[in-house]
Amino acid sequence: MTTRIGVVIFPGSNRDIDAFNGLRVAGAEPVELWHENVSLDGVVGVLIPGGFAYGDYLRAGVIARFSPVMRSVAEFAADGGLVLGICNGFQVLTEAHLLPGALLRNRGLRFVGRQVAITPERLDTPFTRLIDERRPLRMPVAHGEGCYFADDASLDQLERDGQVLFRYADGSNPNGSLRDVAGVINASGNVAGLMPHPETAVEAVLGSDDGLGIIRSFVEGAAQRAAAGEPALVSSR
Amino acid sequence: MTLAEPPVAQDPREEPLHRRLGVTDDELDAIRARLGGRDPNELELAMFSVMWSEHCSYKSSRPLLRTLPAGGDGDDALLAGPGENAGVVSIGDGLAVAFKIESHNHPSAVEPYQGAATGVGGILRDIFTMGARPIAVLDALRFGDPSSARTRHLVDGVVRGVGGYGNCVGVPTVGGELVFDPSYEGNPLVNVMAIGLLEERLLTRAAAPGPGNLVVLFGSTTGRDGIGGASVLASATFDDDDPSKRPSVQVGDPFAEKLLIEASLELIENGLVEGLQDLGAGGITCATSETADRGNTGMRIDLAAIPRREPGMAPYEVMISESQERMLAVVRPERRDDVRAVCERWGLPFAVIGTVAGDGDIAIVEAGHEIARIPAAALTSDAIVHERVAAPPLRRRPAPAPGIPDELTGRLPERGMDPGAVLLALLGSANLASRHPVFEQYDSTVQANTVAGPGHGAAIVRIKGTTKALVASTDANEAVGALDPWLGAAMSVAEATRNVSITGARPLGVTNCLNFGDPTRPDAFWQLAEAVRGLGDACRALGLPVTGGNVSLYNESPAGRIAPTPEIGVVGLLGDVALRVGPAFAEEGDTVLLVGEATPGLAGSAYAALAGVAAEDGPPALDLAIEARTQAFAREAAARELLASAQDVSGGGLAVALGEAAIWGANDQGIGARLRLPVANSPAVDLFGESPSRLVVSCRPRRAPAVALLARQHGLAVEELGAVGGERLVIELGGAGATGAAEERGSRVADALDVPIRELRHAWETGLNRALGWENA
Amino acid sequence: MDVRFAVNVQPKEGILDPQGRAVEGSLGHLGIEGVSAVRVGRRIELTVTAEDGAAARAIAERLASELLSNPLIESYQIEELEGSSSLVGSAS
Amino acid sequence: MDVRFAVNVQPKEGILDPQGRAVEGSLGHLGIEGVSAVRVGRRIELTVTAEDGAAARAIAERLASELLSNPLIESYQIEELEGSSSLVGSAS
Ligand SMILES: Nc1ncnc2c1ncn2[C@@H]1O[C@H](COP(=O)(O)OP(=O)(O)O)[C@@H](O)[C@H]1O
Ligand SMILES: [Mg+2]
Repeated sequence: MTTRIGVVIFPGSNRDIDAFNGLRVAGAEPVELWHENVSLDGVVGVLIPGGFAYGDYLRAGVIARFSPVMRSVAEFAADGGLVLGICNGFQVLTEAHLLPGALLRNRGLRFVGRQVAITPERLDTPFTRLIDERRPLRMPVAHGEGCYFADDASLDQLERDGQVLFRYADGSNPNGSLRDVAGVINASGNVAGLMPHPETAVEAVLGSDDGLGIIRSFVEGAAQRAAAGEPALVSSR
Repeated sequence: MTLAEPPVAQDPREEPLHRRLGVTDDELDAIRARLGGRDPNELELAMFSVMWSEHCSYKSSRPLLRTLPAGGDGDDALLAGPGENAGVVSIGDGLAVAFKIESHNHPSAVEPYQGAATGVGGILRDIFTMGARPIAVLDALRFGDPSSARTRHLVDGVVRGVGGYGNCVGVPTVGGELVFDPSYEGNPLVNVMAIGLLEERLLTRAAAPGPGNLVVLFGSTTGRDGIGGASVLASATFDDDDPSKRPSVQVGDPFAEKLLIEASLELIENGLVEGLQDLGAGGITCATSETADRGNTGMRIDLAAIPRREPGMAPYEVMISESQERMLAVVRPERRDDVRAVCERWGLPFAVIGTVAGDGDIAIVEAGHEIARIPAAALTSDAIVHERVAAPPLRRRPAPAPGIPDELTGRLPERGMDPGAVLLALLGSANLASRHPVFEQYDSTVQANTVAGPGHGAAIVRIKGTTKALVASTDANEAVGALDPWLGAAMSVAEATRNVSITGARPLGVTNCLNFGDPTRPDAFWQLAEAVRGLGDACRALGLPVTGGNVSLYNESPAGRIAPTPEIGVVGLLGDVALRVGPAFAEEGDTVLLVGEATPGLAGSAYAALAGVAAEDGPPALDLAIEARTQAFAREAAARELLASAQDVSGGGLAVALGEAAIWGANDQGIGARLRLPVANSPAVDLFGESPSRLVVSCRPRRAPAVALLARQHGLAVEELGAVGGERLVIELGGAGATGAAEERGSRVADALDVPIRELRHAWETGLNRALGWENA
Repeated sequence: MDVRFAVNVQPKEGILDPQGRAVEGSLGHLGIEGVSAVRVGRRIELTVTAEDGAAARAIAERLASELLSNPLIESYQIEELEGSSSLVGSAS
Repeated sequence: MDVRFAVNVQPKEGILDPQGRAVEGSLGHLGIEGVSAVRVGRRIELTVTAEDGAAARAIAERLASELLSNPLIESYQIEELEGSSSLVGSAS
């Protein structure tokens, strides 16, 4: 049986196309979760894709947080379900307080679309378990508000607790993110978000398939959880 | 919509209304003739004035455009050609590609961010109106001096606008152009090309068939935006002359556009619409009359049913408003609720604004009274056509720049200048340096199809579920066009198609955007006529249809007229994306070959812009038959998997082509080459000249004989230059042309071009930021 | 003397305000009713050091019109803050 | 009753404000001196229809705190406009 992963569709989502493709390449069956529906349709994992949910005019991700589907996603996460937010999805998760911190406008005040390299900080989470080794992974970024921010004390805490999941590799921080944070994971280890696009970097013909390890980890983690009938969690360090 | 007409009156109050609207006395007579002899009322006159503006009617260019090859010569793959919102070409597997290029020059000059943003929005609507999902955008931009404050303001705003819109709607910007030339100082060019993919069976026409069908408007509400854009309405004040009440700047809402894309495609996929038309220039007037005319029907429009954003709008304002992000659909009465449901799902306002009629007229009704009635054809297919006068300019060549000693410049490198220094200067120049500071502000990867984005030659976008890919390029050679508009246009077609062919793809068709000056001036009209002739000649020689395009005239400012700029967009099909050939050197030891021959003529080249050009020099010649064979060779060599790389010689000449192949080489690590170039003309011409129909290819050494043989079989000259490898680009100059120069050379000058790749890369990567003062950005 | 100003920049009447529309569109999800005519603009606060109040305001004016607003689509308004801050609505 | 409010949202003290810095950076080009401490925020104007002024303000408060600002990085302040508009600094 294939693993059914929900992809949340807000009006204005646009990397849903990439998410569908990435999930399929990783062997999963993507399922559309329309923003106005409360039902998660029995999926075993949720991916919140990139884009400009509701136009993102006010502040990236803020309006999406109040949509019906996000209430269900929050419950799903509280039950230990795996939730991955990419780019705009990451912004939505921070606005919804499912992940710590905030994403500010890029330091350079311009949209940045280019290849970056990110390094996984941990390989023992459901989002990174199938990554071969801790080498820089190449994948695109494409965002205007990706500067990760939290105050110093919070950042210290996140680092201590192993909640920094990805950092931009040396010299490739595209947006001024504090401490080069590219992605974080919540304390209970079942919700993660990152600004770069692993779901796009899943085929060599597109320039890189380094993102596949992340998507496959997520899919497999969700499948295991479904098989076990319970959340596949890692304890925070 | 462009400010398409020349200003008319000193004191608008003293002019009759039609002139204030940009309608000439002759045109008013022609309008009367189409109304059975009666005078148009104010509303009708306003409708005519937008529809008969140059932008909507093509009244000056239509006779010229008829001469272009429009497919049909056995080209059954063309599903929709000029006259439709976009050209559509079949690509097999039941799929088709829709593509078109369009200008938004004048709005971008006024408000660069919104002008460019709405330019992207407009061309995307042309694509999804046909039933195609937009999959790629290319932006071709032209500005004046990059060091001027005004240019910097425009570049910044335009680039942000293209990105702000394209990034949000989720269509990758995969390529384009950025050119600086003094002629654009007062009049920048913003041309945007969009490409869409559709299932052939979903091809949708912008026609209004079936009297009794409903006319539905969905998307944004109608406000006062853009009023005054179409003709000279800005100076026509009707009753109210408070300009603050008539904002003419259109503001784009990419979020609304994204919803419009999804809703429109859903309507089409579910078979809910009989016809679909986007609202662009000319607003509701244009959309209703064009669809009715194409459907051989008419329409009865209920003015009060049109949802508005502001109170107190006059009928003419509603009818010609260019509010963005709106669509017109023709719907069977029984499907009305289904259509409404789709619009509601996407949160889009929906209104039935009228019905299709059988009488051929556009009738506007307000509170039960008919307030306007015009034959649909009079506004569109039967709009006025002007036969303009063309006259070549008296002086066709510019004088040499002051202070440039004529006889020296053509041979500059050997007059004490190191060719390596010239190459560094060219690679670091505003027009040839890397465009990454611009295209990194774009999302070039969304949709997970981008195989080759902006940066290294033509863009390649794969088609999911197939082995195929689309390859696209935009090009225009304004510098040669300024000297010879026929040649400039033909060279533009040659370069754009060549960029596509060298990847291995077969060009499918040509779209174009003709950016020219005031057509009522005979020398400007001559430029347009010559360029259209060049465009047609080149397309015929290459066996390609012109699938559509756009004309932007009156590109003049107090600073002068722009250089003739026929912007060419080409889409090609690559049968197997795995066989694509890139422009970069691949690995150490590969053999480098030059296919094609340099011909004399430096005028119009980047080298000439840098070093000046001898007064008697002209641009290089173009032999279209050789060009066709060169491209056929490139495609065959790619299909037979002979090549490791293929790069064409264009801006900056052979040296720049080699420099780029080296900088981009070995997966962007950079890899050098050690070459020997037999100089046939002079070092300047052979190294930096831009004569067309030349390729730099590389291959594994054992394949070199096959490559050379194939080139000869295509009747092309071919020369083995040397091998890839090392960390420097070394080009030794040999042959007859070099010998003569050597005598004058003296001892100070290097025998060869010899530069570390690291230095080439540095010049190339930092050049644009330096030119624009963006270093610290 | 130092004077602190706020420059409030709003989209002009009649100019489409996609941001305002997006906010209005989202109110339903929040369960908020009765909110209309939302316009989203910018607010720039800055301190001007000048000879006197009039000179300071002249500088703020120039900044507002030349740099902080786009006269084609936006209008602005200058507020003097600091001493006058107690006059504006309650701060949270 | 209808009450028009402005919600002013500013980056909190200590939060990076690259836009503010960009404004400061471009002052030189304009030949403007003596401007400092530039902070760039948002200003949202909106009309609330409610029973009375207090109810209207409560709605504005909720909007401001839940939607229009992010407490982690921004602070807000609500102004009542219209009738109360004479309270804000002089308009240009
Ligand atoms: N405005 C732009 N937007 C996006 N890409 C651009 C832009 N300008 C140039 N490019 C990209 O930069 C590269 C170099 O452009 P150009 O020199 O015109 O290419 P070529 O010589 O292959 O025709 C191409 O890949 C082109 O698509
Ligand atoms: Mg080019």
